[in-house]
Amino acid sequence: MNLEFGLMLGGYGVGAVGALLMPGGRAGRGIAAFGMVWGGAAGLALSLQVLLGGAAFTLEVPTLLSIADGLAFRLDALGAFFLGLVGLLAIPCGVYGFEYVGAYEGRYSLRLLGAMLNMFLLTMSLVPCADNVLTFLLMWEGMSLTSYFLVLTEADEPDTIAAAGWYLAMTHVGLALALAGFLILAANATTTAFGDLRTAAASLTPAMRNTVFLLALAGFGSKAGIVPLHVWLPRAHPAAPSHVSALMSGVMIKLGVYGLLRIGLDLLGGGPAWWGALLIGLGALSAVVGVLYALMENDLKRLLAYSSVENIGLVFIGLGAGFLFLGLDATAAALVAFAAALYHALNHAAFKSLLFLGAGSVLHATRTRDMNRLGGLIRGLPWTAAFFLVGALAIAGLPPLNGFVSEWLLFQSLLPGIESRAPMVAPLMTLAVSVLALTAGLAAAGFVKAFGITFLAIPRSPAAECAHEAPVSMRVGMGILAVACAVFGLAAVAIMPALAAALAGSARLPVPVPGFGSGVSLSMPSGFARMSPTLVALGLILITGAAWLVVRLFASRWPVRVSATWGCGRVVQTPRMEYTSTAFAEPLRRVFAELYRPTQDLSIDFHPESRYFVQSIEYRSEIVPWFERYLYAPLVTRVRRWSIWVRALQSGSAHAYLTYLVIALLGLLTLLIVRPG
Amino acid sequence: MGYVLEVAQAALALALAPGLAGLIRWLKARLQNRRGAPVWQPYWELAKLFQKEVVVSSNASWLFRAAPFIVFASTTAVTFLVPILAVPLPFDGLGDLLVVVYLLLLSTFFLSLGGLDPGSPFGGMGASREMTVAALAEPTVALAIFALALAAGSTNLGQIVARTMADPGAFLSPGHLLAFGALFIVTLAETGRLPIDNPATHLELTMIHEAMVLEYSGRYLALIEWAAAVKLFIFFALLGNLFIPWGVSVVLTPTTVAVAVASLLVKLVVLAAVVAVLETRIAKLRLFRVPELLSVSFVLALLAVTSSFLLK
Amino acid sequence: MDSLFSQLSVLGSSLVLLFGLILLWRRGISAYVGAFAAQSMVLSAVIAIVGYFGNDHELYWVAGTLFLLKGLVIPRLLRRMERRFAVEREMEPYVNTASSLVVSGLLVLFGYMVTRPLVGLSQLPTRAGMPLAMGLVLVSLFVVISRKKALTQVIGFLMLENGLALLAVLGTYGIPLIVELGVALDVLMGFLVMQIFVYRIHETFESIDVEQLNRLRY
Amino acid sequence: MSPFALLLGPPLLAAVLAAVVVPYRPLVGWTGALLSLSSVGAALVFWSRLLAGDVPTSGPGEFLRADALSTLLALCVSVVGALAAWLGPGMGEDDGYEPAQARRFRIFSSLFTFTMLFAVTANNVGFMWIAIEATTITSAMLIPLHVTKASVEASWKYILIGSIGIALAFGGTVLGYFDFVNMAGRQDAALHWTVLRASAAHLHPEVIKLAFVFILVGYGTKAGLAPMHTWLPDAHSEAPAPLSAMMSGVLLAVALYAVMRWEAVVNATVGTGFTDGLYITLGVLSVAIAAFSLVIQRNYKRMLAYSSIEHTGLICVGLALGPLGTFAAMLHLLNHTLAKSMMFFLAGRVLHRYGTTEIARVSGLLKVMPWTGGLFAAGILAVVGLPPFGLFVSEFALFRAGFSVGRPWLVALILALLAVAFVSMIGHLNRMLYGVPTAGVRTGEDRLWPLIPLGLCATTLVVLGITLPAPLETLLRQIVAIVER
Repeated sequence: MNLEFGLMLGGYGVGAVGALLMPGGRAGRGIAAFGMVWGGAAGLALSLQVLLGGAAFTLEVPTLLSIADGLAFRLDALGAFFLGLVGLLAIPCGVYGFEYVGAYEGRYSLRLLGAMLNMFLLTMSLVPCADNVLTFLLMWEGMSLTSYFLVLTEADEPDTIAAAGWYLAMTHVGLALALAGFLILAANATTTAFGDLRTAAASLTPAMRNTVFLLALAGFGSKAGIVPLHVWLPRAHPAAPSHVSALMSGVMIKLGVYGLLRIGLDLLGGGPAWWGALLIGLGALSAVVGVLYALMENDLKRLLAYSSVENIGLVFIGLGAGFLFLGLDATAAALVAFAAALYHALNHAAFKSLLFLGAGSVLHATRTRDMNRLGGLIRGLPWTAAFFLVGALAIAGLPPLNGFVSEWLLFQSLLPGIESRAPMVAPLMTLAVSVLALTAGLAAAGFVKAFGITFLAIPRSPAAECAHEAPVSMRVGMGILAVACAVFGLAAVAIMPALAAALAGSARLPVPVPGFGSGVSLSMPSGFARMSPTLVALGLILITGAAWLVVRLFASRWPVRVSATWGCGRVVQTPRMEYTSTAFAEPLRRVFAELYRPTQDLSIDFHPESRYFVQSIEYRSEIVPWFERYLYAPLVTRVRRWSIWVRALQSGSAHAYLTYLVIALLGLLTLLIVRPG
Repeated sequence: MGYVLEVAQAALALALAPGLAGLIRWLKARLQNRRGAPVWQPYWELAKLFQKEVVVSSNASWLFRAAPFIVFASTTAVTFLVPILAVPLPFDGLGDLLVVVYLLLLSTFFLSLGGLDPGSPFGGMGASREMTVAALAEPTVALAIFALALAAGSTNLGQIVARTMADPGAFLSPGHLLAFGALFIVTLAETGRLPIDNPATHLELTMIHEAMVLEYSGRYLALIEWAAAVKLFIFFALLGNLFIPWGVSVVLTPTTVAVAVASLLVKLVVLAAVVAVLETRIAKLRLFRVPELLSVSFVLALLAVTSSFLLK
Repeated sequence: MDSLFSQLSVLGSSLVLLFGLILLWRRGISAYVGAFAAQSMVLSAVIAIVGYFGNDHELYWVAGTLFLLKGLVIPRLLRRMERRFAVEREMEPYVNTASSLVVSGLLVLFGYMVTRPLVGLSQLPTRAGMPLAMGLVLVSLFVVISRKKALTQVIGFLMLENGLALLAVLGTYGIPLIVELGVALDVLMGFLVMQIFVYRIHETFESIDVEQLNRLRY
Repeated sequence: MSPFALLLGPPLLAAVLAAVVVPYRPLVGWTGALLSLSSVGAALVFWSRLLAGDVPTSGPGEFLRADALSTLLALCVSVVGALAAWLGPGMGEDDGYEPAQARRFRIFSSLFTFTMLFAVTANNVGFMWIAIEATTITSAMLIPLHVTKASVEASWKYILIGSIGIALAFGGTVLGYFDFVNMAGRQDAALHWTVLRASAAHLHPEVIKLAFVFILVGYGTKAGLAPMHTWLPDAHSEAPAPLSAMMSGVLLAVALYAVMRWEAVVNATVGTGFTDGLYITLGVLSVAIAAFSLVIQRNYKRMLAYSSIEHTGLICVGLALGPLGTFAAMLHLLNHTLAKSMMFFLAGRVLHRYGTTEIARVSGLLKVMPWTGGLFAAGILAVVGLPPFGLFVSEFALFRAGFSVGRPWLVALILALLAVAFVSMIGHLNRMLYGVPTAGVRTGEDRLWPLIPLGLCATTLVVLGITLPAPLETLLRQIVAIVER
C-alpha cells in the first residue's frame, strides 16, 4: 500500500468524515478545507512520484466488487498526470473554499457540502487510478453523483434544479455510452481488467474498434463538454459554488479527455486516421461555438463555462492531431501533438480555476453575477482584480503566461500536418490553424469584455459600489493559482518532456522522449521553431522598467491632475452612459449574425401627453441557442409524445387490461403453432 | 557584436518610427495640394506631449496609468525580434513570427483596457471595435505566417528571410504574393489606416484607435502615440524584409550594415508612398463592411497556404 | 367399451361447451346462472364417468364436491346477489351477440389447433374431448372481456375454472386428489372474495357496471 | 421442530392470534412482529445448511423442499414480511388506521406472508399454484383497507386480472402434468418439481412449450410483466404502504420464482432457446412500457410501481443472458426487493405526512422530514441504478453478460430505456425534495424508530454495492446451477 496513496485516501477521508461530524461553523469548514489540502498534496506527491519516477503503482482489493474481478488500482504515467491535476487544484480550491463557504452559513448545510466536496475530490483522484472496468465506472459515477449534489447546494436558486437535472441526465447518458464501449471491449476478454482489455482489443474487428472508439468519444465527450454534448456545462457550472465550478471546469472535464485517451490510445492502441480528423472537426466546432457563445454571455460564470467548452475544443484539436499523425504513422509528431494537448489541459486547469475563483469572490462581494450590474470593482477588490487580470491574460493566450505557451505549442504541433502528403490532412490542418487563431482573437476580445466591464470604469449598481475585498484565504487560493499560471508558462521546457513521457510507450508512440529545447529556450523537437518564454517575459519587464525610468527622468515635473472624464461638454456622467457588456459584444454579434440570428425587440412607452417624450425604453435581444433548440428540444418532445402514447395503454378500463392479457396469450400461442421448431 | 546591432536596430526603429508617420502625413498633404506639416512634425508633438501636464479621469484605476507603459514595452520588444537590419540576430531564438503577433495582440489588449477604464462611451466604443477588428484579423495573420513558414521550413523570422534571400524566384511565387496581399490588408487594419479607421479625425462614428486614447494626455499619450508609430514601422519592416529581403545584411560588416539601412529606408519610403496614395484614393469603409475586407484578406491567406503546399 | 367411454366423454364435454356459449347468446343474468349450474352438473357427471370407466374411485369424491360446490352452493349465492342488485339485463356488451358467437366459433377452432399436439400424444380414450375443453377456456376468456357487468365477469371466471377442470380430467384422469381438493377450495375462496368485492362495488358505485371503474388511469 | 415449521409456523400463529383477539390490542401487533423474526432466522438456517451442501426437505415424499432458489426467495419474503410486521399499522401509535382495520391488516398480512413462504418451499408444483392463488386472495382483501372509490376499483381489477392469470397458470400446470402422465404414467409424486425436473429430458417438446406459454402468461400476470402489468400501478398506488411494499418487493419475485421453476424443466427439455426468446420479448416490453410511463408521471407511488415493472422486466431479460446473466438477475432480484420495499415504506410515511400522492403537491421534503427525505433520495438513487448501491453492480453484471453472450443491440436498447427512466425519476425526485415546503405541512420527523430498519436496508444495499459476500456468491452460483444445468 503506497504511502502517498494512503495519505491521499486518509486526507480526503478525514475531510469528508470530519465535515459530516463537526457541527458546522468555522471548525467544520476548517476540517473540510484541511482534508482537501492534505489529500490534494498527497495526490500531487503520488502523481509526481509516478510521473518522474516511472514506476507504476498498483493495488488490488479482490474482496471488494468481487462480482467483476475486484477493486483494482494501477497508476501509470498517463493516470498520474490527471491525478496531479486533481491534486494541484484541490489545494487552492480547498484554501479558497474555507472562507467562501462562510456565506452559506445559515442557508445551506455546510456539513453536506464539505463531505461531498471531499468525496468528489477522492473519486476524481481515483478515476485515473482505476485498472478495471467496474472500478473505473464506480469512481466515474461517484464523481458525477457527488458533483451533482454539489451543484444542488444552492437548491433554492430558481434554475439550479433544472441545471442539476440536465447535468445528471447528460453524465448518465455519457456513462451508459462509455459502459457500452468498455463492455464491447471486455466481451471476449476473460476478466474486465485493463490488461486483458488491451489483449482483447487486438483481436477486435476494425468495425468493432471503430464502434468502441465512437462510443468512448460520445461517452467521454459528453463529460468533457464537446459541442453537441456540451449543453449541461454552461448550466451546471454557474449553478455550483464557485470553488466547485473551478474544480469541475478545471479538472472534471479533463477526466473526459483522460477517458478518451485511456480507451483510444492505451486500450485500442490508436486507430485509422479518420479518428483524428473527427476529433479535430469536433474540437474546432467546440472551440468556435464555445468562444462565440462566451462572447455573448452577460453572466460572468456562464461566460467562463462557455470558454471552458472553447478550451476543451482546443485540447481536442491537439488530441485529434495526435490521433491523425498516429494513423499516418508519424509517431514523433503524434507524441508532440498529444503532449501539447495535455499541456494545454494543464494550463487551462490553472487559469480557468483562477478565473472561476475570481468570479466567486466577485459573487461573494456583490451577490450578483450579471456583468451589466457590476463595474468599478478594481477599487473595492484590488487583489481579485489583479488575479482576474492574470487569468484573463493567460486565457487570452498573451505572452508571457502559460496560455500563450500552450497555444504556441498547439500551433507548432499542427504545422507538420500541413506538409504531409496524405490527401485530406493539409486542408484539415489549415482549418484547424485558422480556427485556433480565430478563437485566440475572440477569446482576447471576450476577456477584455469580461475584465473591463466587471472591474473597470464606474460601478453600475450599489452592490458593485460598496463591494469589499475577499477574505484572506480566498486571496491566497487565487494567489497560488496565479503563481501557477506564471510558473507553468516559464517552466514549459521542463514540463513538456514529462508530459511526453506520460504518453510514450503506449500505441507505438516513440519511447525515447524527444527534447523540447534546453535551458530557457523552448524548441519543437522537429527543430521547426524556437522561442523562449522566460526571455520574452524578462525583455518585457526590462523595457517597461526602462521606459518608466526614461519618462520619470525626462518627462515634465507636473503632478498628475485628476478630473472628470471628458464627455463632449455634458454636465454629469452617470453609469448608464457607460458601455455595457451587451454593447461591447454588439459589433461581434452583428459580424456573426448568421450564427446568432439575434432577435431584437424594442418596446418604448411614450409619455402619456406627447409622443416626443419617452418614459422608458426596453431593448431585449436573444440569440438562438442552436443545440438546445434544434437537437435537444425535438428529442425531449419525441420522448414525451411516445410516453403520452404509452400512457394511453393504462386507460383505466378493466376490459382493455384483460384484452391485453388475452392478446398476449393468443399471440404466443399462434407463435407456437406457426413456428413449432 | 550581435547584441550591439540588436540594440542599435531597436534604437533605429524607435527613432525612425515617428518620422515614418510624419512622412505618410506629409505625402498625403502633398497629394491633396496642401503644404502639410513637415516630416519631423511628430517629433515635435512627442517632445511637447512629454512636457505637458497629465490629466487623469477620476474613474480610472492604476491600470489606466500602467497601460501606456505595457503597450510601449510590448511594441518595442517586437523591434528586437523583427529583422530590420541584419538576419542572424542573437535574439532570433527568442521568438518567432507567432510571438511577434501575440505581443502586438498584448499591446492591443492593454490599450483596449486603458480605453475602457475611464468609463466614457468613446473609450468603450473604441475598445469594442478595436478588439473586434483584432480578433477578425488574427486568422489571416496566422495563415499568412504559415504560408511563409511552409516555404521557409520554420516560423523563425531569421530563417524565413535567409531562405527567401537564398532563392530569388521565391518572391514571385504565388504563395508569397498572396501572403503579401493578405498581410498588407492586415497592416492597414492593425495600424488603423484609412479603409478601416481614419487616423486623422476625431469623429465619434468613425474613429477606433483614437477613441481609445481620447482620455490619455501628457506623457502617457506620448508613449501611446510613439508605440502606434513603432507598430506601423514594424509592419512596414515586416512587409519589406520578409517579402523583399534583399539588402538585409547577412554577414556583419560596416558596408553591409550601411547597405541594409539604405535599403530599409528605400523600402519604407516606397511603402509609405503606396499607403499615402491609397489613403487619398479610397474613402473609409462602414464599420460593418470591415469584416468583408478582412474576409478578403483571409481568403488571400488561405490561397497562399494552399498554393504553397500544392506546389511543394 | 372404450368407444362408449370416449363417446360419452366427448358428448359430456361438448354439452359443457354449449352451456358456455349460452352466456354469449342470452342477455339475462339469471340465464347465465342457470347455464353455469347446468354446466357444472354435466362436468361432475363427466368426472364420474371417467372415474367409473378409469376405475379410479377417488374421482367420485372429486365429482361429488364439484357438484355440491359449483352445482348448488355457488349458483345459490349468485342468485342471491342477482336479487340483491335487481339487475335484470346485461347492458349493451362491447360485442353484439351475432359477432360474439362468430368470435367464439373461431376461438373454439383456435382451441383445436392449439391442442393438436396434445391429442396426438395422449393414448387415453378421452383425448378427443380436450380441444373442446381448451375451446371453453378461450370462450370464457372472451366472455370476461366482452361483458360489462361485474357479476357476468365472475361467472365467466368460474366457467374458465370449469374448462380447466375438464381439461385436467380428460387429459390425465384428474390431478392427484389433494391438489384437486386444494384447487376446489381456492376456487371457492376466490369466488367468495369476488362476491365481497361485487357487494362493495355496488355500495360505492351504486351499480356493478365495470365501465364506471375507470377513475385510476396513467 | 424442523426449520420448515420454524419458517411457516410464525405467520400462521400471528394470523390466528390476530383473528382470536377481537378487540384489537397493539400486543397482537408486537407479538406478530417478534414472530416474524423467527421466520427470518429459519431462512438463514436454510442458507447455512445449503452452504454445508445438503438440501433440507421435510414432509412425506419431500413435500417441502428448500433448495438455493427457494432459500433466496424465502429470505426475501421473510425479511419483507418482518418489515411489514414491524412497520405495519396496529403497533400502538396513531398511524391513521382504526383498530378494526389494523386487526384486518394483521390477519391478512400474516396469511399473505405464510402463503408466499409456502409457495416458495412447496416442492409440489400444484401446491405452489394453490399457494400463489391464495396470495392473490389474501392480498386482495387488504387493498381496500381504506374504503375509497379508487381502492375498490384497484382491488376489483387486481382480483379479476390476478385470478384470470392464475387460472391460466393452472392450465399450464395441468398441461405439464398431462405431458408427464403420458410419458411416465400416473404416480402420486408426479407433480413434484424434483420428479418433473429429473424426467424432463423425456418430456414431449411441443406440449411442454405449450404448457410454458400458459405458465409464463399466467404467472407473468402475477409478476407484473407487460402486457399483463396493468393491474400493478393501480394496486400499488391504492394499497396501504406495507402491503404495496410486500407486493412490489416480493410478490413479483415469488411469481418470477414460479416461472423459473418451470423454466428449469423446459430448458432441460427443449434447451434455453425457446425460453430466452420469450423472456427477452416480455422483458424488453416491460422495460419499455415502464420507462415511458415514468416520463410524465404525476403520482409518486405509481412511479415506484412502474419502476418495479421496469426492474422485473430487467430481471427477465437477465435470465435470458446465459449463466452470468442469471447470476446477475438473481442478485438484481435481491437488491430490488430491498430497495423497493424500503421505498414503499418511505412513500407511506410521506403520504401520511403530506396527505397526497401527487408529486406536484409534495415539495421541500428535505426540509419537512430531513431523515425520511434523505432515505427517500437514497432509495431513488439506488432504484435508478447509481453507485454505491447494489443495483448499480447487478445492472453492470447484467450488461456485461449481455455483451459476452453476443446481444449488444439488446443491451444498447435496454441502456437507452433505462436512461429515459433515470432522467424522469431524478426529475420527479428533485421536484419533491427541494423547493419551499408545501403550505400547511408540519415540519420535523416523528416516530423516528421505524427509520432504523429502513436505514438497515439502505446500508445492506450499500454493502451489496461495495462487495459481494462469499456466502451470497455461493448461493447465487447454486441457483445458476439449478436453472441452467
